[in-house]
Amino acid sequence: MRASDLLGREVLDRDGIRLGVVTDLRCVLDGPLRGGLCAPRVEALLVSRHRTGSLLGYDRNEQQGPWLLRVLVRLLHRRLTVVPWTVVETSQAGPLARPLALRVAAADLPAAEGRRTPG
Amino acid sequence: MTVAAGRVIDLHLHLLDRQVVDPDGRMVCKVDDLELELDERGRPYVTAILLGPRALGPRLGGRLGRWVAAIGERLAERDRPVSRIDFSLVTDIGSAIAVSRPRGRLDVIPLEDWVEEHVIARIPGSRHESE
Amino acid sequence: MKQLLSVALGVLTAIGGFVDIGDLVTSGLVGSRFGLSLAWATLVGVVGICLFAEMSGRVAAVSGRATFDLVRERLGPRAGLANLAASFLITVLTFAAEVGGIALALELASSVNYLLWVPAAGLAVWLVIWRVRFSVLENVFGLLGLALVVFAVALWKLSPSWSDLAHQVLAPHNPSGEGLPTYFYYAIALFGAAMTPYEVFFFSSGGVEEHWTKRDIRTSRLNVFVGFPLGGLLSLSIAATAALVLLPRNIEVDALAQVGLPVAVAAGKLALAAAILGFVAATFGAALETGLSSGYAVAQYFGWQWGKLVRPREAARFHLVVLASTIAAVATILTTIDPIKVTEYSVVFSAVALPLTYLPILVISNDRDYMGDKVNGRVSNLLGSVFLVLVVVAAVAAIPLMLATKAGQ
Amino acid sequence: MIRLRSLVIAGAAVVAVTGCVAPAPSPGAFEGKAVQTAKAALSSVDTALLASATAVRGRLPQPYLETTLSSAEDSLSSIQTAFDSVQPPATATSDRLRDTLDRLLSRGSDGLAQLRIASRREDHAVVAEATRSLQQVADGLDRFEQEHSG
Repeated sequence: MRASDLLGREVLDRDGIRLGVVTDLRCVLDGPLRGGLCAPRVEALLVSRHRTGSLLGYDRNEQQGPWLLRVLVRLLHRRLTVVPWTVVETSQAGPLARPLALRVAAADLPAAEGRRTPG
Repeated sequence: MTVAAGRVIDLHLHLLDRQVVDPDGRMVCKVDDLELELDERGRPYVTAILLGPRALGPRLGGRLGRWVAAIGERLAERDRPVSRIDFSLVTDIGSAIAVSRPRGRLDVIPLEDWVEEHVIARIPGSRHESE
Repeated sequence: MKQLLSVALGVLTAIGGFVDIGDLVTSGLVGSRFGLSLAWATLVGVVGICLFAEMSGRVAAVSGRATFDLVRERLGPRAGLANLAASFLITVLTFAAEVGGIALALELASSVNYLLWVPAAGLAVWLVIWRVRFSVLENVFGLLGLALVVFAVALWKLSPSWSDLAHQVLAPHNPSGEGLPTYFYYAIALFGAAMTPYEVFFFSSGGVEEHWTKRDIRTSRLNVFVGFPLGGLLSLSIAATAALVLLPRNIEVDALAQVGLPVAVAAGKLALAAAILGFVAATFGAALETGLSSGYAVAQYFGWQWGKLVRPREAARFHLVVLASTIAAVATILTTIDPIKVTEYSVVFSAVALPLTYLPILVISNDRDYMGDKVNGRVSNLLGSVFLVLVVVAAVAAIPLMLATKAGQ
Repeated sequence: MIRLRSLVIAGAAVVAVTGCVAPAPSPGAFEGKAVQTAKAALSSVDTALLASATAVRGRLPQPYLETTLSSAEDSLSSIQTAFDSVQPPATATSDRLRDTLDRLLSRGSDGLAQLRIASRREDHAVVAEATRSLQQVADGLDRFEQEHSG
């Protein structure tokens, strides 16, 4: 599996309601130790309505300037949802379902916090 | 930026498309894609950096992406898998991704070697630094 | 003392390096058609390039990443590749214009047809890129480019009514009886001539190659904030001499020869010789910068080793791109297409492509992951946002205006 | 993104096409085209006159003079070719307009050729004569422009 197989994938909740597309993979460096670093392990999917402009980082960072750009980009990404990997339906092993299905309803997911990503 | 265990990063924002550099400060490649594997509890983790047209092509998408991937396929030696740098070689994730092995010993950029050998090395002065 | 000298050298090369064929032609042309009533566009362009170059220099110093690295990181591989295609084409188009400019300047000195000079000029540019050290080429051509100061001397010798000139600058109006679309078309051309993207590719890549650190930010700022505005004054002097000598005689610039004519009228042969030297140095220096920039852009997008500090063999694909661009630039001019027309299109298309590189730099210079405490301050961000709007408006308006005015006819 | 690239290419193509001369459909448009032509021609003739005068004052080196003159000559000749390729509307006024301007352009071309040849030979008498004749052409073009621009 490649990272690009997950990025851009549509996400549906338990009831088949479209949540958006995967814009990023939030990882923790606590995977198996390989060489000097622990491998990044996917902890959650960041899901937004669009992909456009997500890489600019404004959707995840409340302080980043300038104001004009922040407002424009956040308008595009009003609803950024953090979907923990544990609720992603992976039971049917092998290739992941396309689109990704969740085991929970959209309403039960936490909205992304506005603070900047640790890093 | 040094990396402590337990640090949180966003793969797309902090890892994909970043420059990979070797211990001598030479540029190796971009992180064109990342290889993921599932651990024993079914959670994906990063096992390698993928590079070259066959890694980049699918990310470009569309007809252009297929072209890039197809060209990569043609250029590659037969049965050679997509070029990868194992994640065990990564020593730092910052504004660049540092790896612990020099570029020459990674053997991941055959095109650079080909251009060097067949084009650039034939032009006088290619072995010397500028004056 | 030594440090002072190196700072002075940096500022002087920034002045001399500011002017290229785009500035020469556009300033002369606009001066001869609109007087100084479009000086505001040059001034806005100079403020813009200061802002843009300062941000990308700071990003290069703090993160060690040059412009096109960041373009791909922030726009993703797909939009980044489209950006690369557009930026690369415009850089090569500008490269062609500069090579044509070298040849035209040599024709003025020798009366040998410029087409015969083109292959020689292309070869010389490539050889210098291949063999000569970065700092040498930057300093030599920047300093020789200072010869263009004769335009300021010529302006002074013409002893114009300074209050009248100031009035033209401060109370802009369209004096020529030409349509407003034409007026704004040339405003965008001047803006594009001052804010060419290749200058920023070159500036930031140079910073990375010379291993700038946080400590170099001050020097780089000084070069930008002192050197570029003084370079802009050279542009304005060219426009002013054209406005004083050519405009009253109904001469509209369509050849490089006409740009230098006011210097001869005002100050004679020796001054004209200096002007020609300045033409050659400015266009040669810019040809080096555009040639290198074409390689920088491609290599940085794909992550290849690039640069002049390593042996060419170690940056093989980078040098291959530079070689191919040089051949393409020479071939373009050898089609006998008018180099002045190539120049006019290259500055307008520069304005069209500008947002593509401006936006990622503005974003990164605000990103604490890269910049730590060296992110933009309030003033930078205020100006940066104003220019973001300006740059987008100019880019969007450029093509419709070009069509409506038949490229300014 | 692909769209952007095709836009740039399309833009370049349109520019290349519109740079050519379109047939003038109405007498008014033809007159406008004639005024544009006169203006451009005047620029070439005046450039040559200024260069020649500056050289006479010993302020312009020979190679620069020659280059300036031959580029003025080239640009006048392409201006004339472009104007001659326009199909004039079938009115007596337009025909007269075309004749007047075309005569001026031809005299300008002759004058410029004469000036270039004499300048290269450094034949001062002929230079003076060519300058006088070009000055008349310039006055004629100027008058033409004044009379016909609305």
